[in-house]
Amino acid sequence: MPMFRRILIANRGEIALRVIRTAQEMGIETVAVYSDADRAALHVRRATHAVHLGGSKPSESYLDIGKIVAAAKRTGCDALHPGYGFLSENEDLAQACKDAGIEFLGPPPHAITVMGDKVEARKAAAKAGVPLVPGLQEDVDAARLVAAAKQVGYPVMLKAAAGGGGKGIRIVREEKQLVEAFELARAEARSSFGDERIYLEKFVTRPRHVEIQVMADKHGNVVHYGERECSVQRRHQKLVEESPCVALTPELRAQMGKAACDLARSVGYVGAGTVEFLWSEGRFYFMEMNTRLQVEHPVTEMRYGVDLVREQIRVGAGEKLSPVPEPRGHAIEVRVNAEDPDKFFPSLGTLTRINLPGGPGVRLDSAMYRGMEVTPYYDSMLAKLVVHGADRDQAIARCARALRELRIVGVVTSLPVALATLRAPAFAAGDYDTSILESIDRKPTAQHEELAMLAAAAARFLGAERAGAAVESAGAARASAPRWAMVGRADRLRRTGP
Amino acid sequence: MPMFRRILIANRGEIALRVIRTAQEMGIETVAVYSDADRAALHVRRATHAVHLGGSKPSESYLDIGKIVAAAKRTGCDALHPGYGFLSENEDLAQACKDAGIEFLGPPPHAITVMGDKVEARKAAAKAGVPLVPGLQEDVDAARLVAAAKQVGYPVMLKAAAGGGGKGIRIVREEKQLVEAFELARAEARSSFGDERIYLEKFVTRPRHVEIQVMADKHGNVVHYGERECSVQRRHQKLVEESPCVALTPELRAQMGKAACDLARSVGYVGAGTVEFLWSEGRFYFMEMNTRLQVEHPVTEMRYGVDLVREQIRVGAGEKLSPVPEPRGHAIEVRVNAEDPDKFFPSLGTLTRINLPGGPGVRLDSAMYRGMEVTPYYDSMLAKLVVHGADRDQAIARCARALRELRIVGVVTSLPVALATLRAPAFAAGDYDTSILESIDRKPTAQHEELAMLAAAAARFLGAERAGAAVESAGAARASAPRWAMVGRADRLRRTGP
Amino acid sequence: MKYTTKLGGVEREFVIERHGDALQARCGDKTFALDLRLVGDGSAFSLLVDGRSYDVVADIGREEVALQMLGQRFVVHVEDERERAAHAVAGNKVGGKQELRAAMPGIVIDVKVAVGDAVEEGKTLVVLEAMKMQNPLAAEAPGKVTRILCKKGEAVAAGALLLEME
Amino acid sequence: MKYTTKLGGVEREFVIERHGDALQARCGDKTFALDLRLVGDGSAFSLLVDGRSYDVVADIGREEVALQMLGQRFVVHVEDERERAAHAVAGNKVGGKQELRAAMPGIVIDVKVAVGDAVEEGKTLVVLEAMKMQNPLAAEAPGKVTRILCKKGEAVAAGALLLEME
Repeated sequence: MPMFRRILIANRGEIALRVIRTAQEMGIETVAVYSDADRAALHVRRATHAVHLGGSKPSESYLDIGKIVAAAKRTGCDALHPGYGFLSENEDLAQACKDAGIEFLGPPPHAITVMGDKVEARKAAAKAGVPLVPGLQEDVDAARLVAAAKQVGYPVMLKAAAGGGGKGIRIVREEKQLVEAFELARAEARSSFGDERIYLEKFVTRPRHVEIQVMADKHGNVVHYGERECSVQRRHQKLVEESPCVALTPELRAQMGKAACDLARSVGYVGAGTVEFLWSEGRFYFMEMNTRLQVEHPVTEMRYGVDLVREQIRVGAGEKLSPVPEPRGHAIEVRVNAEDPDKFFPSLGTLTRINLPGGPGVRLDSAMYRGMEVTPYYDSMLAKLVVHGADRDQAIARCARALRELRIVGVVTSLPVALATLRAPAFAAGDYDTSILESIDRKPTAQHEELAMLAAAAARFLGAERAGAAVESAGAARASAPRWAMVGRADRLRRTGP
Repeated sequence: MPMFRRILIANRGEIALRVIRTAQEMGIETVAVYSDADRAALHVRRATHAVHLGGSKPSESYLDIGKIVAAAKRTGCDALHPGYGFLSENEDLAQACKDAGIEFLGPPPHAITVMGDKVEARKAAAKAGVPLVPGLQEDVDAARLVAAAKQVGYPVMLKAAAGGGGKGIRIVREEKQLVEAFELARAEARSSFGDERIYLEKFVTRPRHVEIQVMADKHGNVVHYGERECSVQRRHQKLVEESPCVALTPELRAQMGKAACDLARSVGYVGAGTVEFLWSEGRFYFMEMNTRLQVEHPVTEMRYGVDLVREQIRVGAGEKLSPVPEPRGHAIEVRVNAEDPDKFFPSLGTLTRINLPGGPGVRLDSAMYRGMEVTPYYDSMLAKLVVHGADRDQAIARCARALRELRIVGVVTSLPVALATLRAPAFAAGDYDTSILESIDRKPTAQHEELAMLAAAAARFLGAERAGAAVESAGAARASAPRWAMVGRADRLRRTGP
Repeated sequence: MKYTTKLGGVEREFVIERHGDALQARCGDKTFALDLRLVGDGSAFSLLVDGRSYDVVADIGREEVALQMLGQRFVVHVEDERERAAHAVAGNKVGGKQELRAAMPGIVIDVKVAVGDAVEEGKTLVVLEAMKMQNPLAAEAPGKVTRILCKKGEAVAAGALLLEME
Repeated sequence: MKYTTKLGGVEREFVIERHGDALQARCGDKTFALDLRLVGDGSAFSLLVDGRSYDVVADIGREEVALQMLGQRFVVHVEDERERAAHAVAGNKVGGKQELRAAMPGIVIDVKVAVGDAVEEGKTLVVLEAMKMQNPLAAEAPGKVTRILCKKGEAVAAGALLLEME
């Protein structure tokens, strides 16, 4: 099968740009699709072709399978890359591509379907010999629960099958509370979700989120590129990712890698995928498989010197997997979101100034540009900063250095949270779990606060001097005063009156 | 010896920033020095301290040893990094630092002195067993010339000892022309330079400029990090550098590495240095040794995953060299200069827009920022773009991709020359020498020219529409019209009248 | 000029004066030599304090200066002496009205209070969905809900008044 | 509006018209569907030509538009129909005056011609040192040197008139 001539990218933002970059390096043309809000977006400007889809709401553009496949056909694309999010794990798009004779750069529809269903995915994992959190899922009654809890050991968790996002979970610490807790949980689940199914799982203490990057070709080869540690999360959204994970031994890494490859092989996987595990006290348990490229894939690219999008395209075109290079050093990624660093509240606005970091070991993946509007239609990630160092200490220091170089004006960003994480003793020691963000102290020192107050007074002084100068020199003022005097954003509940 | 507490950086621009970045990552404070023109420069803003030196002319600031050493003492620095250019190869600064008890992050004064003198450097190289271009340098007379020329083989070059920059060179192809040419050359040298000394060298055909990066500690260890190929030059200024050099065999690479280390060892070298060689027809010849960090050192850093500035600081503090990692893939650096791409004529102005490249395998070292003025006081390099790829083809494609992403408005840059070089068949084949830039065709295709004409008409149309809209909406116009309507730069001889 | 700055419950007064090219700041009995230089278009400046260098990005509002420096973001309340005098005259009223406004366009997912409710500081008043996330909007100070101007399921524009408290 | 563009000795006429949101360009018997959108502050725009995407940075002068696109830099001479008509009236004179000006501050290293010299196109007139480099300033067209306003060793300001030719 010859290499593709033209790829449609069914996505936007930095991931669309990411795919365009690799395609361009491979000499493959790209078709960007865009919504009303994205006409001037970087992915549109950097692609070789662009097709307008529709309104700014995702349902009118990036989620419309019919429009996307029609655009791919009309522009003569022979492949389609779904990116992440939007339709990337939608088996209907994969099927529609197949029907249209367009290569979907992801796994076959069947693999998406299996991994998209929690119950099916668990079954597949069990069948492939991948460890699951021990517990009782089926034919649950009080007697079976008591037996199961005794077997896995207390504490245990009772979870509502229809729950999610932390809702409908109850922790039980002793056998004598179990049956009563089960009855209560069942009643609660019935009233909250209209579904009284409850299952039991071992309570995993201090869990870490550790995932394995896999890649499979159409010739039955499956490889993995080690792990990524993604435990720094807020509201189940990853904020800082690193590789390697300090908690893994070489033996455990090999076991997890093998488990991930076995699972991929068992569902006839093709392309890039990620198997997510919970790690706790030296053991690992299957969580789920993401059947697409992850946001944090550059962490792996930096460590292995590999281009995962290139591999996706190559295996999609029927080529065999390239050999996996030896990993080197340590890599860290930080996601920079347009959000209030205290309340993780999205922040909208126009980017009026962007200072990008540079120098050794620094990579930035971003589709932001000066003048860009951050709108409410899409997710709030502005950039991914990825660094590489010879070891973990150097990577952390480098990441902090680069984060200090990165300045974004126009919206409030999560940068200070990331910096505080890198400075936190628990992070530096590598001794952390998915709750780390809750415990990080972000209060500035009194000395820094005094400096900030001095700087604020100085800024006002300078502004006043310039305003004075502006009266004298109208020309100079016109060029600079509006920006300088721009009124600050008001993202908070304001107090009016005195 | 403990690690340094504070380093003064006796330089400006991207190299000062480069050193600040690594120092920051190592937890070491930095003192920037600056001239009048550089008060708002990035190296001043990113350092922990800043000291004003004097006027914008280098002689009043960056070349004033007295002021610089005084600043280092006053701010309590225990080390000084000279960068490249300015005083980086000045033995008096090295000595002044020594006298003041400040560690000079470079070789001892003696090594600088020896390598700074062409005759002494040649002698040192010969003594260390490093191959020199064969010829006759001393006690030159007609009879000895004829004998020497016979020995090295024709063609040969006659060079005026006082010449330079390509002046005073004469190529002789046959023995019967030699004596007459010698008499002519001697007469010419006498009248041109007031110095009739002439020497003979073998004519090196299709030379490539290949250099070896070395590093030495204070414990007698010397290592090298392979080679950089720097043959893409204009006016003896490097424009594109790569590593590895396609022309080297593993044996030759090992020989050159050993020769470079032997030379460094023979002069008691400490820190980072580069030994430059001419390569021709499978053989290599010593050119000179640069006793400092080179502009193009990131090429080596990308391939080896090493931070050379960190190693400089570590060995300066008395630590032993780190092990040299295995090199990986291929790296290319492009220097982006503020200069007319046709005439290599410097271009001055204010940078009004900068779009930086990003994504996998891309590094940018630059001290430019939006609003920066490019002044005539310092050299014209704006940025170094460095890319890494799994192999040479990928590195070339990636470099071209990143160069297309990089946009600088406000001055004219050498970007198009670099892109044309990457596209040139001779470069792609790796079959080039130091004359490559002379032969590269940079004429755009007729199709691209038509597109440019269409785009220019469209830009004018858009400008006119906006001007119309501006009358209707004065507010919008104030924000954007001045920039849009900004009159183009006039760097050229203008024709007035009709 | 004298500036009164407030940050995190701390208040500091700075007197800044120009002496030719040099600037001096005083705060209590401490004196600082300042060197200030605008960078590019003016939303950023380089600040040297006794030779220490700070790279500052500033967003200057009427009452607040939002700063990015030292790897952090600070929102400092600043008044110069004239503004302070004006506020002193207008002040001395007790209490105050709180307004809850939508910082961005979004959809009201839930209204957690009713008119007349007494609420604590930090109590969630309204949940707004924007950018794929649900955002709880909380009370900044204790008070009593006096008006509710939005309802569940409603799409609201940026800046829309959602609720008032006293 | 009709635009006459010149680049590298080639001249092309484009007629650009707006039909609602859509733009159309005609050049001879070829027609292009255009979609133009300013980006950010307006020195850049996104251009779609029949669905092909071009990321263009433009520096628009009175007579010339300097473009960065396709990895190259183009300086295109553009006249709209009004300007062309105006020039046609003013034109028809023969020859013209050439002025050599310093594009940047520098030091005159050498003056290579004398008043009255007839020079070829490309002949170096003055050598100016700036940014550590010597820059030969050459004649853009053949002519005769009529005035020399600088001398060897002199420091000159940006824009200074160095020499005139006819």
